[in-house]
Amino acid sequence: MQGIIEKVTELLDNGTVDRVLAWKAGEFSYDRTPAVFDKESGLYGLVYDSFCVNNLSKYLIEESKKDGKVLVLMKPCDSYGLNMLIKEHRVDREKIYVLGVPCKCKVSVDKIKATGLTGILDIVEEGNDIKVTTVYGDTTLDRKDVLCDKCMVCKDKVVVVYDEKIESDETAGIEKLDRMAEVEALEAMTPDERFNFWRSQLSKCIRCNACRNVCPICSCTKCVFDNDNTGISSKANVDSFEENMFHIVRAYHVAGRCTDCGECSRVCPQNIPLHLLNRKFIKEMNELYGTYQAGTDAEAKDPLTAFTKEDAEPSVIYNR
Amino acid sequence: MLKFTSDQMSTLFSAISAMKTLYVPVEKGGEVTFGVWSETEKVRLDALKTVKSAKDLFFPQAETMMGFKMEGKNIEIQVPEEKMDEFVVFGVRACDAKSFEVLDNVFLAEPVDTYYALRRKSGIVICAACTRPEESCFCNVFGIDATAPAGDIVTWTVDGTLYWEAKTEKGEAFTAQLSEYLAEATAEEEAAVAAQNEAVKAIIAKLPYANLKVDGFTGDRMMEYFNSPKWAELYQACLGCGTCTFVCPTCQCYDIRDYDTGHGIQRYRCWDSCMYSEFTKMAGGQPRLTQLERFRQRFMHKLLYYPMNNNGLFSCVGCGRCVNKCPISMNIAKVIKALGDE
Amino acid sequence: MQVNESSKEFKPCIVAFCCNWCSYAGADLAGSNRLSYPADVKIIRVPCSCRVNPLFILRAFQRGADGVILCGCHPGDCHYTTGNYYARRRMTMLFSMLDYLGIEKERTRVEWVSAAEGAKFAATMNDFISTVQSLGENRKLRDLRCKE
Amino acid sequence: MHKIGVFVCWCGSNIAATVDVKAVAEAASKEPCVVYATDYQYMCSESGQNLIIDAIKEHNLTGVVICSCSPRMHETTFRKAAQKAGLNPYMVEIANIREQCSWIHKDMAEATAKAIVLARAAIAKVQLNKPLIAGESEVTKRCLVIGGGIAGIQTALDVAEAGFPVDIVEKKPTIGGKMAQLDKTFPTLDCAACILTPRMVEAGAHENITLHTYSEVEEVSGFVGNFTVKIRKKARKVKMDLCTGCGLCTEKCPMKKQPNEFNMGLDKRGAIYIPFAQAVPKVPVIDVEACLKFKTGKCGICSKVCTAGAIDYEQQDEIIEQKYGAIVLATGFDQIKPTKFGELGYSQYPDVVTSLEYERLMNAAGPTKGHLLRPSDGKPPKEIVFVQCVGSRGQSCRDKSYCSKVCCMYTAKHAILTKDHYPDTNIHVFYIDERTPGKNFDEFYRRAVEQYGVDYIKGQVGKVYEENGKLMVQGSDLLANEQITLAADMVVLAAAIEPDKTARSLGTMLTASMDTNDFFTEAHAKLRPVESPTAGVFLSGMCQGPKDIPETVSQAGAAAVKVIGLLTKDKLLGNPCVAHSDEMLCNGCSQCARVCPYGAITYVDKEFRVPGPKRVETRRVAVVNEAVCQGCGACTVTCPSTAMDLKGFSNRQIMSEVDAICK
Amino acid sequence: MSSVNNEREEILRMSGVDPTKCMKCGKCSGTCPAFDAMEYHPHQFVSMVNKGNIEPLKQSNAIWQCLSCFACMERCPRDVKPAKLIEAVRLTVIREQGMNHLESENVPCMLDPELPQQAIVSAFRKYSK
Repeated sequence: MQGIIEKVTELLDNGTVDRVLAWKAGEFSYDRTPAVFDKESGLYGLVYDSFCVNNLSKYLIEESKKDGKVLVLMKPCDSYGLNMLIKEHRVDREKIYVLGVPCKCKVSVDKIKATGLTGILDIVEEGNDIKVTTVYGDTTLDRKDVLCDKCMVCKDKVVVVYDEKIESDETAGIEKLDRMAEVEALEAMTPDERFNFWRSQLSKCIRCNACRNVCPICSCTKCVFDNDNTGISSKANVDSFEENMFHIVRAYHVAGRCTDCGECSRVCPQNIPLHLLNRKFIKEMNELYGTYQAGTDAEAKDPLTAFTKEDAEPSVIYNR
Repeated sequence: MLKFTSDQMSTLFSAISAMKTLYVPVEKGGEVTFGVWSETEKVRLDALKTVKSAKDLFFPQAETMMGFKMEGKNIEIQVPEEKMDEFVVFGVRACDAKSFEVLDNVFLAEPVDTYYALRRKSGIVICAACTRPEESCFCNVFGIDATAPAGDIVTWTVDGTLYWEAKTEKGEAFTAQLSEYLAEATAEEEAAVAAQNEAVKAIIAKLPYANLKVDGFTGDRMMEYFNSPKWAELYQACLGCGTCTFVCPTCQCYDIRDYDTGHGIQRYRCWDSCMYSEFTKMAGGQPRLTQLERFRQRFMHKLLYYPMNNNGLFSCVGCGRCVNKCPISMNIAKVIKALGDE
Repeated sequence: MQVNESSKEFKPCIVAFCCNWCSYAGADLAGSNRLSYPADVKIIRVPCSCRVNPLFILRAFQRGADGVILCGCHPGDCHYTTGNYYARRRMTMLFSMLDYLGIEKERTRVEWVSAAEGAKFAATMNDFISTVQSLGENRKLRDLRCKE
Repeated sequence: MHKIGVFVCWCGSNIAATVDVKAVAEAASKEPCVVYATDYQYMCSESGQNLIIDAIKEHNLTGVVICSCSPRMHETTFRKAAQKAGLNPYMVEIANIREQCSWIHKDMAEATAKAIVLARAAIAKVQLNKPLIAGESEVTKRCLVIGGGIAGIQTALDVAEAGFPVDIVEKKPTIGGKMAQLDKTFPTLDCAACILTPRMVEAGAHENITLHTYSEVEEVSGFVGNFTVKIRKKARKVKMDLCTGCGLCTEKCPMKKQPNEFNMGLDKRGAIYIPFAQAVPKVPVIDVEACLKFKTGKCGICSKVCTAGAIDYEQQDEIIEQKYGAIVLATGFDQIKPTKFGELGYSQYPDVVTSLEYERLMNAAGPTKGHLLRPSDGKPPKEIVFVQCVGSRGQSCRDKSYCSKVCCMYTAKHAILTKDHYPDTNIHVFYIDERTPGKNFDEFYRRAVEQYGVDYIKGQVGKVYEENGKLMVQGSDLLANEQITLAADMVVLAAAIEPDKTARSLGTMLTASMDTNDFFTEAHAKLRPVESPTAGVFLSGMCQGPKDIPETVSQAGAAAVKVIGLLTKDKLLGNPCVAHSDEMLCNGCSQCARVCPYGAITYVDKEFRVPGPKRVETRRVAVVNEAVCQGCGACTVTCPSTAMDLKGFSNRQIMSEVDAICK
Repeated sequence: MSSVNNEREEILRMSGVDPTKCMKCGKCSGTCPAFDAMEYHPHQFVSMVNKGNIEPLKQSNAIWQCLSCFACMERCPRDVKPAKLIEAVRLTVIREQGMNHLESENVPCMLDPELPQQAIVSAFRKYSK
């Protein structure tokens, strides 16, 4: 944290960058808001800790349109999204200075609350301990138990695009879970069970569009669901079909482009496991068309804009 | 004050649902929401906040207003019936109960929104006093007593016993229908209820947002707030999603849309969000072109425009849902603080 | 047994997207050769199988289709050289997602039919219809508002 | 608000017998925007078209739906009619109620109901149609002919005579093709070389014809009128401009052990060789696989003996790029090697030969200098058995399903020529059917039987085996209902012909479709037999299907006429149903360009007015080159914001059809 | 008539042969090693079964003279499989005679380990009358 502040201050002072996109501390000890700092405002409130979970890459679309150069703190998993934005010409790389920052997995407040804690007044992180003070009493939790779900299946800890990076050998000390285990569990169900699972999940959707708006890949100038001329626009799930439709189409539009950053599931107010839709596509593409990780670089063709003459026929779906 | 004589809530619920449709907080797909009670539903009276507020029952996220049917080249208009069976909603918190007042001011003022009015007339609100407020709560800021909600009937739960008090005529009448399950509470028991209420209020006073100041949001300072440079900083991270709006118990904006079913048109209305870029889009475009303007609109409306038109009643009830759910942790409490600092 | 009886009476609504160059011509050839298949199939002509957006398929189900089939040139024979290769991947992904959501995967199909394969076109349609008939009405993926 | 007219065609009884056309018109008239609906016996007839024209004028129609046969039949007819009435031709939609309705359904009620749905879908679509105006593109007035056999030569000559430059690409070192290998031609028995070589020379010398021999097409891009082709000119290792064709090098080459392709491997050639005496160009080529200089670095005799200094061991392949307005495929054929027919002993016995090998054995320029000598011991054969239909007309994996068409006639020719030269030879022909449907063909065959006493046996050969130095041919004589065994000195197999192996890759490059046998398909089997479905690509000769020389030549001429017709035009009207990007929706993400097979999409930075303090922002947006776009629509699906749409098949149009069908 | 037709259908069903595919080239009979021993030849089986003229075939020795070597099947360019037809006619005769099938327990002692599998099966069918 201190190293980051120093580096940022240096780059701001020597004129390399004009602004800094980072996280700002909030009212509680855990709420972090993406924010832009500059020389004028100073770095007051800039924070980088276990609660800085938001993916900042999408903000660069707007930030890189502005004059001057913006420094961005880039966590490993968010850097894939940035590469995709570069690949799709959505950001101006020249106007961005990427400072890679290390990540030892983020802590999920929702998971802390799910242990039954409420009325939280303060959370202090000490090594592997998360000390929580609430109006109803104090508790200490093991950090490993309250890590974000997406961190439990982390791709790796490498920032894939950067101008400079700050290294750290701190790790969360956890054993990574199999990223596809949840998808496989669903695949193992009968179609009716799967249908019921998704019905119970998707019927919760309130069409707040948080998943779409937070997604670094969903960066359309105008989304098809907001565009009355597409014939499929809608603001609410009036029928259960529309719940399916919205999420199938969204997953499909980002298929082959989704970096699996997990933001969609994190921001969902109804906690719908939306990442399981994206991950299904990732799994299928990996299995049928070869392993591919979107955002590893800014050039490779994604599986849906490529083909081989020997590709599996769609009937491969029926035969399993 | 009455008390419910059984320790099985399901006894009460089955009695109510024998008479009317009963909505209670139930868990569906891991989240708590108001749903129709049945023996098989997982009731979650312990949940402090449902994801969507009780507003959904009176002003549903989507509702059909009318239909048009085309037969050859003739058009037939189908208007829904203006009749509805009475229903009961149990477990409404003080904040949500207050939100009905905010909504009534909008929908029941002339011209009356008949769809909303019909639901309000048909619905009996049974409130549940809070026992375990959390850090995102700040209803007290708006003068709401979490232990004395404003419903047709108010209930308190102390040591597993449900205490009951009818507050309106509608509430009285309904209470009478349930007399066989209710008995007069003793003075001691009433004292226990009061004691618990005091304890809850003491907790609320300790919560981080308990001391937010909203006195400064007065109509005469409207332009000052409108032109505040703080907005530029506050809106910066806003994703423009509708989460805050859709979990908010007082947001009342809607869009009216026509859906072509292939056999005719269904005209329905659905919640809209002033955070959306397409909000109030008209032939000439939308009036608020930037996210800053849209962001500002939402809070200006909650804290200034609405109170100015409704005798100082804020259209925020401090439920804290937006505090919990905003993807970027921006919320009205932060706005109040930031603007209030001036 | 009763199921069979009712499924026989069930007239499914089937949408067939056919590419202009091969499959639509194949359908025409089936017609010229008087090779019959049930009237439940209605063909929509598209320039190439790669023109078929998953939206169209979802739309068909929304509106009450019981099955959707996409026919294009055989891989390697695409009039536009590569269109059907893209279509193949796109449809594989879409079908896999529908299956993942618990929707009967047999309601969707891709079949390559050349302009010379009138008989294959008719046989494909007959087979697809009987598959969809055995599945019965599409209930999982349709918009109830569109039901008359 | 549209005003739509619906016209339901009876197609005589083709539609009206199964579809209640009146009911269709009646139902259509109730659809939104339909102001006029009628039915008529033959909409495509002149009076039918006039009916449409009059209705458009009278009712001020803005859209027209014709319920008739397939749009592949008459879409153009009806579009032209609409245009005559002042309506944009793309405001016409066809509901295919013949091929896809009346012809396949028997139940009138069912067929009528379906026809109504199809009409409804077309009505729904036409309401979203927009007037389209076809773009124009320049025509490059140059023709490429791929293949330098008689088909290619004839097409090239005809096109060149009309004044257009033509390039011939031939993969072999000389033009001439298969016809150059033939001895005599049926049924007139004139010498193939005598009639072919003048044409070869003419092609070689024609001011409008450029020969690219020993060359192959490497890459094709573009579209009708505007093809760009890369041609690989393989290194001959001999400088064409210096070589005098004296042939000294070929005589002196020490590596004379190479099987001579021209003589079907029946004799040998050197590592540097001229395929045959009348080759055009008469320039040798070095077979680097066989050449000692290339294998060991030593030798170099050819270079030493060449007085012109034409030998160039350093010569490299050269890629040339050229633009063409039209491309003619004249890739010809090959005869299969009947190695899979073990029972016929082709691989086992040298005296079992294919007819093309026999052709060379008969030819004066052949390995035996025109003396019929059998390959095994060089003795003249006395008993010869011909077997027809080897590998043709079959359904097993070793057979071609089609009739090779020329075998009956050339077998008769072989029999006659053999008997003519060697009257004491006994000739037997096993045949299944004798197919002689051509001018003077049957007479020719009858001559073989009646005049020359050739023994035609109705039946097939079951096996060939050797016994006492004789080839024993066991077969059935169906008319006698006997199994017979003949002792032969030679067996000649009329092996099936097949399209040249390179045709498939060319087909893929040109997007010219092929049938399952790898013959190129024609745009219409009856009405457009020399055009490929891909505009600007024409078919000449055997690559389209088996045919004899006169048929090939007439098809070559027909293809030339089509080419000339195209090249005479200065501009071509394009297909207006092309992709279009809505720049207000475009994200500039480049996904569409990644799937475009034509490279038709480019990106520009464009300024847009935006809300906010800056008022203007520069955005990268896609632009479609409408002349290059072929309208496949691959880009439209890749575009997540639906900025990219296809004119004439827009998202909304297709969805409206879906809606109408699923109603 | 109908019984003749039924017999034809039954033989076609048993053999899986479509005699209309035959182009009458005679290759089967040109190939057949047992041609001279057979009263009716393979190509005749195809055309006679197709015409429903089955009785003479059933009565003839040809069905027992066929070696079931399948050379005709191998060589047939049209994939007609005359040997299967012959076998089907033979089987029809055997079925009409009833009973006299081999007992399964007697099979092993009759096996010659040198015999190809196909020949064993054909031979059992043929000689177990």
